[in-house]
Amino acid sequence: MTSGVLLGYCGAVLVGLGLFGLVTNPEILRKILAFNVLGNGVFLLFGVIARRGAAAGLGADPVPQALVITGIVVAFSATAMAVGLLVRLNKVSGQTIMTSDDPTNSGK
Amino acid sequence: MTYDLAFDISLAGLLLAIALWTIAARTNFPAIVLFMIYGLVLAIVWVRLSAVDVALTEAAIGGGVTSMLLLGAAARLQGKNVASEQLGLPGRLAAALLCIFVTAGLAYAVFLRPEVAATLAPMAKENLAESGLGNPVAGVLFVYRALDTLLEKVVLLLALVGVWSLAKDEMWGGIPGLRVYAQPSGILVYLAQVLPPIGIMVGIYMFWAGANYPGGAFQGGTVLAAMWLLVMMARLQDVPATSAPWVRLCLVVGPVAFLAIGLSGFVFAGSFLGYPEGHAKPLIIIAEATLTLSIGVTLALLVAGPPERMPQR
Amino acid sequence: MKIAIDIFTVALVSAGAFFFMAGTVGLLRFPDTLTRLHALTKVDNLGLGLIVAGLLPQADGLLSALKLISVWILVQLSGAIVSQLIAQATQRPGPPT
Amino acid sequence: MAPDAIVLSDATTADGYLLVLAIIFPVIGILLTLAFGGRYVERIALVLLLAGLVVAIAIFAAVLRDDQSLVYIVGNWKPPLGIALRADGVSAAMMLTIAVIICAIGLYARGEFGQSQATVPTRASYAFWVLLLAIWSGLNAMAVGADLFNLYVALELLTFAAVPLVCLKGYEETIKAALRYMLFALLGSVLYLLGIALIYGAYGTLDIALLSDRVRPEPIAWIAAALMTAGLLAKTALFPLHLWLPPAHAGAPPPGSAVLSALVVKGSFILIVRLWFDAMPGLLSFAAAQLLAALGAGAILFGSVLALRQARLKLLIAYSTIAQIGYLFFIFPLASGDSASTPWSSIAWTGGWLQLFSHAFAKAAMFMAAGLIAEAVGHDQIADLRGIGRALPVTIFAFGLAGLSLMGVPPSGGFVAKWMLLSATVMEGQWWWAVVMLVGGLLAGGYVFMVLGKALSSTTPPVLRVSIPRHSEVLVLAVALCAVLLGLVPLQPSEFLTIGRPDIHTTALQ
Amino acid sequence: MNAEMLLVLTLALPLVTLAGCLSRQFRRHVAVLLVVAPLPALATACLLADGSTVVLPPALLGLTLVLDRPGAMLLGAAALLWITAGAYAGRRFRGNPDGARFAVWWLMTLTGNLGAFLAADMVGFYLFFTLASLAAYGLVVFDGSPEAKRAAAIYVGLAVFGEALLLMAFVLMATATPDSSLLIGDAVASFATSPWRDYAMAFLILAFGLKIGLFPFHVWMPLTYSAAPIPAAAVLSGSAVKVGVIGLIRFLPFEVPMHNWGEVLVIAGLFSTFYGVAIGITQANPKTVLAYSSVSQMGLLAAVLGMGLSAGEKSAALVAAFSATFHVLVKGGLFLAIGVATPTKRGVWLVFVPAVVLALGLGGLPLTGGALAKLASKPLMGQGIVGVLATLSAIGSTLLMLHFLRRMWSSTTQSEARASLLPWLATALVAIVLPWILYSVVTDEPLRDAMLPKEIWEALWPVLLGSLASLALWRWGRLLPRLPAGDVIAADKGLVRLADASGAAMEKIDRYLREWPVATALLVGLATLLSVSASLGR
Repeated sequence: MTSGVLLGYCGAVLVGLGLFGLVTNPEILRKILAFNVLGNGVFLLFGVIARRGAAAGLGADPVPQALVITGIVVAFSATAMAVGLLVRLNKVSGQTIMTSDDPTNSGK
Repeated sequence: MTYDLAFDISLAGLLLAIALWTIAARTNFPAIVLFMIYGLVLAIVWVRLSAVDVALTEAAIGGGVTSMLLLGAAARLQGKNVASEQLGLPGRLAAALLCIFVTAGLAYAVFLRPEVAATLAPMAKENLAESGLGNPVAGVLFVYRALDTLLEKVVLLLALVGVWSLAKDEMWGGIPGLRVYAQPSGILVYLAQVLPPIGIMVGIYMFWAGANYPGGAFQGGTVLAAMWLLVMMARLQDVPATSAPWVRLCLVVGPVAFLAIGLSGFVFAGSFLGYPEGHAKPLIIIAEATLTLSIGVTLALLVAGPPERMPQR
Repeated sequence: MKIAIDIFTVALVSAGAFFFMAGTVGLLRFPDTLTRLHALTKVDNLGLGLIVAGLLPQADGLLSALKLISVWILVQLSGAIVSQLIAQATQRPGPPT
Repeated sequence: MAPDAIVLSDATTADGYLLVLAIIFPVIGILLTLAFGGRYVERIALVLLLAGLVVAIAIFAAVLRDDQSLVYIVGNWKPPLGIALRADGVSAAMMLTIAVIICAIGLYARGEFGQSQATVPTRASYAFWVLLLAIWSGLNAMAVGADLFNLYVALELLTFAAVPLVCLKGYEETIKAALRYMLFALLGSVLYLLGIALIYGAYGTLDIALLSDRVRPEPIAWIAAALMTAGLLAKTALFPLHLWLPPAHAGAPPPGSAVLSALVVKGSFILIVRLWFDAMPGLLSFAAAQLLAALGAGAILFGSVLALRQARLKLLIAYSTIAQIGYLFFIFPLASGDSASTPWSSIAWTGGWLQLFSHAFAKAAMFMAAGLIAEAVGHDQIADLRGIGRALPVTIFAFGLAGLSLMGVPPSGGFVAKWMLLSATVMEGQWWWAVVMLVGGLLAGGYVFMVLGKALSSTTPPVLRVSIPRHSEVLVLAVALCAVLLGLVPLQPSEFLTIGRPDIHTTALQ
Repeated sequence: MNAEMLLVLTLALPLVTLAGCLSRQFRRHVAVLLVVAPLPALATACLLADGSTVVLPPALLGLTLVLDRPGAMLLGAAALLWITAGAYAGRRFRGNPDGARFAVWWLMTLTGNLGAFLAADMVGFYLFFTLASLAAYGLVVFDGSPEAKRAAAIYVGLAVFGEALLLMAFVLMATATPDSSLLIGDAVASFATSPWRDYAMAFLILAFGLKIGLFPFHVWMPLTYSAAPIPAAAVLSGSAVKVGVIGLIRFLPFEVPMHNWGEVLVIAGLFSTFYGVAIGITQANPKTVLAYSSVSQMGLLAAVLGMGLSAGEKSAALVAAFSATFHVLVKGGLFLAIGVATPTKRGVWLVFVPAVVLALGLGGLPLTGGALAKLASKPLMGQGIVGVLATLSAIGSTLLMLHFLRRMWSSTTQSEARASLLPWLATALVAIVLPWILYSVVTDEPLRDAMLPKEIWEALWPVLLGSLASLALWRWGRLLPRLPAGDVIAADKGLVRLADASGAAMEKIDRYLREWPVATALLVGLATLLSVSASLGR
């Protein structure tokens, strides 16, 4: 198998790992971390596709690369916002984990 | 070839090992440190995929700023997690099975490759001349799919507004709660004095080179952001109030310039975000330059977090 | 002549690699933060230094040679400072997180 | 596979630039308010709301006049390399609905988030206006986007604007809700992105029109479509993926709840429809359509029953949103079309979209009314709303009208939509969905009367903390009346909603 | 003043009055206008019973209004009742702060009620039908007592259920109608060819049966009528119920004989006829007794229509409309009588004597509208078992009505003092006279046949038997069990508990589904499920 496919599988595994962390770890910060891992896995798949599309003297198809760059920035913004929310929540309630909530007393 | 493969295999192995560790680590702090290393290894992987632009972005944002953000958060969080919320073993096993299943599915999807690899590389290449750019990725970002880039700048700003909106009412427009050292050790100050000149140079070079070689506004802006944060943490410069006019100006100058160029396209190029013949490159350079500044400031402020104190006076 | 340079390179790089390994082992095996730092600094200074020195003759042209050196200097700088900061952090009570 | 450049025949149409303006106007507003440090934020927002409304009307008129969809090729770079914007009949109608509702909400919100001129606004009021503009930009981009990745960016724009809106009040519960919403939405968008990767890898384009030519029924397409759909369902909060919706929609400030419930959840729904009907025609198998509709049925039953059991008005409305979203998904089995007819010529196509529009108006009106009530009496405990009908007759009247539309009682858009969907079930011979719809209507009647019965009971009305300005009451009534006016559309497949749709039969590709 | 304008005005005037209620001053005095609102309807019914049509502009849903014979009869009678009851209500609520609230619901119900008699297209009919049913909620719940609330809740629940059934029926009919016409006529015409005729029929009969209170859907009637204020009870029992009757008249395809469905209707109808009597005689509250008599009478009507349907006999429509018309006035009148009955000399002469005539009229007392109705429906009922049962039902009705009179007499003490006698007397008078006028319209048999001794005797002996039976009831009545009003619905406590339990269960499930790990796992599982199902092909 080529290294491209290999790294593709690698990306698939990253997705699985990230998903697992996102689902199981109650710590919100770790969920955010896991989300980043998950995202990297997806980006890696893009990278593999880009590599697959190497042509016209380019080492890789530039379009997926551009998409990934955009994606990375979006993912960072998401992380920043989630972290902001987490820190605020922690300040308000001293929580660091995602509790199962009961909407009947949400808001006012 | 086989050497390459061997290298890739070990690289992938390392990456997965660190990732697994990050996910499985007991406490937050090691997990984040590992994540930082993970980001750097990932950058190497991107180089292996001959996507150097992405590698730079990943190293700068994924490895760098994100980890800074998370470290800052981890340091601020008080209170420990309740064990009762911990998912039981059967639940974790079920989740694990599910994730393995997903991984298998994706692996299968990767395995199914079309007989003809789908690519836009030739088109991107042949049309690149019009824009006068040398770096096809920059071409995609600022010429072919400029709308995405523009909107994603808005997303970035929106995230900042979102983070700011988490401030207390009375702190609105105040100074972000970036963790600055009360009495910074001389050594940090020293670093903050020595590194920025180099860093700023590197950042500017990155966006400048970005037109023709790997690099660009994101990467450059990120480096600038890192430098600025370093300076602020070392208290060589105070964290500015979010309502400071110059801050606001720096935030919007890039997107405004980009948008203005795009709108001018209506008139001069007959299309929104189109560039008139021959003037493409200078216009793009202007856009990128301003964007580099804006991105730098935005990222730094995102890391700095919501306003938490009011400026004295 | 070429042979000699290559031998020189191989020798220094492998020496550097040895220091890296030693440092890593130290990082894993040593009991507390300060001693681990001690191990790391060896990696930074000696290991990387040796490798850079070994690669210098292989560099094509002055520019890339300068790049190699600047890499080494930057790592020196940041390595030294960061280990300083970590050391100070150990003085403060309680670990981070 | 045909060479790329010549596949796409359509070029920028005469009024195509309007599509760009629809997306850009709100963006300009955001940048301006940031630049001015928030001064004049309300005025800037209101001016741009007006401008946006004009643009939306112009687009609607243009599509109606030319009887074809507007197209804009951004930067003259044709797909697959570049990005195209397209507005067919559905998009135009959608954008008009969005514009009207957003403007109404803008006027309504002046009470809560208004600002005395030229002063720096408070946190909440500044954030609200910016987020409202951002949501509008995102929704318009969703409506006209023709490129899957461009749509992804629009989707994120929407999410990033919606989440802070949820926790604008800053209470612990709302922050919790926002965090859940954020993380779940992120998971959704990652899945969507995954689908994009697979599609690009397989077909080398992300443009919907090109994709419809190239896509073939094969595993990679199925996996990609499934991943994207699942991701979008998470953002649409279709049962059983609704964990974030009730606390989020109930916790947001009233104007926020209105825009979230009426519009934001619809954004991702449009995308699901585009995916299955436009990008991958013929891929929607019977089983998949039944599955989607089954989830919709679950949403209707669970949402309605839980709405009946809520003690707080805003939560009741939020759960009713979950239920009403369910009806939308009947479009998939009922409008699936066959070799003889296109899906959009079917009555279910019209019915489904009408349900979307009328629910948007009705739900906006309901949340606005609930906001006025809560403002007037200081709480929204249904049990303590006895006699509020005397204190706020117009508001309760508006609430009642909206409720009738949800129940599907004539004359209202809800009734027409329900009638069409029901007759579609008869024609398609899928009576089981009819049963669900009727039961849903029954339960809707239950929770609407639960509120009205309390509000209209004869006991002396509660004392109002603050008096509600008449004009905002009238505004709510106006929005509710829009839902009623939709009841005037004839009970036949609408021509307008088929404008710009490909004339191919969905099975042609099989 | 041309026909179209008059037709439109019939509905416009109540609506305008309703709109007027937005102003506070108007609201204060609206109660007295309740008499005026139905006047155009009366005029319409008298002036143009010739099937004149008007099609409203699309802005008004493009509704089609038409006035045919049955519609005209019912419209006229209904209008009269609404006027008299309106006068009663106006007097009662003059100066009462609650008057406005009552008037709003009253006018909405009125509009829906009148509109249903005029609507010629399915959407319009559904609109008015729904308006009448839902607005009545406000009248039932009006006095806010716990009983009223319970009654209103049960009523509105069943009403909404009925609408759901009706909607389905209409959709089925509309789908089978060529060129997507929504006219009732076209829909009924294409019944024969409809592939869904049986489903449509089932839904129709269920929906309208629920409206006219066929067993077991009769439960709402006793609760509602005894809970509502007197004038409201009068119009609801007298007029609003007839929306169901007109529905059956309009939608049953009498051209196409449908034996099975006709028989279903006959059996259900006759059963409720006797069931109503059986339960009614155990009731103490005169309003409840009247309610059960409504159940019984409507059952008889259903039987008539059923016979017509199974025989494909078109005249059934007109006959049913005729006896329905009579019932409108009698039932409405008797409810008003309860309001004005006083144990004084004046009360005896001005209330009880006419009340006896009306009441026994329901039993078919000779020379009353009831007798004429029975006479007119005789050919339909035939000589068979159905005819016999119909005759026997007359005995039952007599018995029940005598029971009612007795209960009214003994409960006069709680009657509302000083209420005006005029509305009641007017209603009674019309109820006695009107049938004689309409009879010739309905059947072409000469009116004097009704005076033949044979006919008189045929009508008289059931009444006599019924009177004897009532004597027995008087004597041994206390041996009968005291059933609660609404008999079977008394089990609703159990239903409520069941519903509550299931609701709680769903709440639990919902809470579980909204756990983070569960939801995320579901999301991923859904993705896989979708990809599998997508691969299954069309």
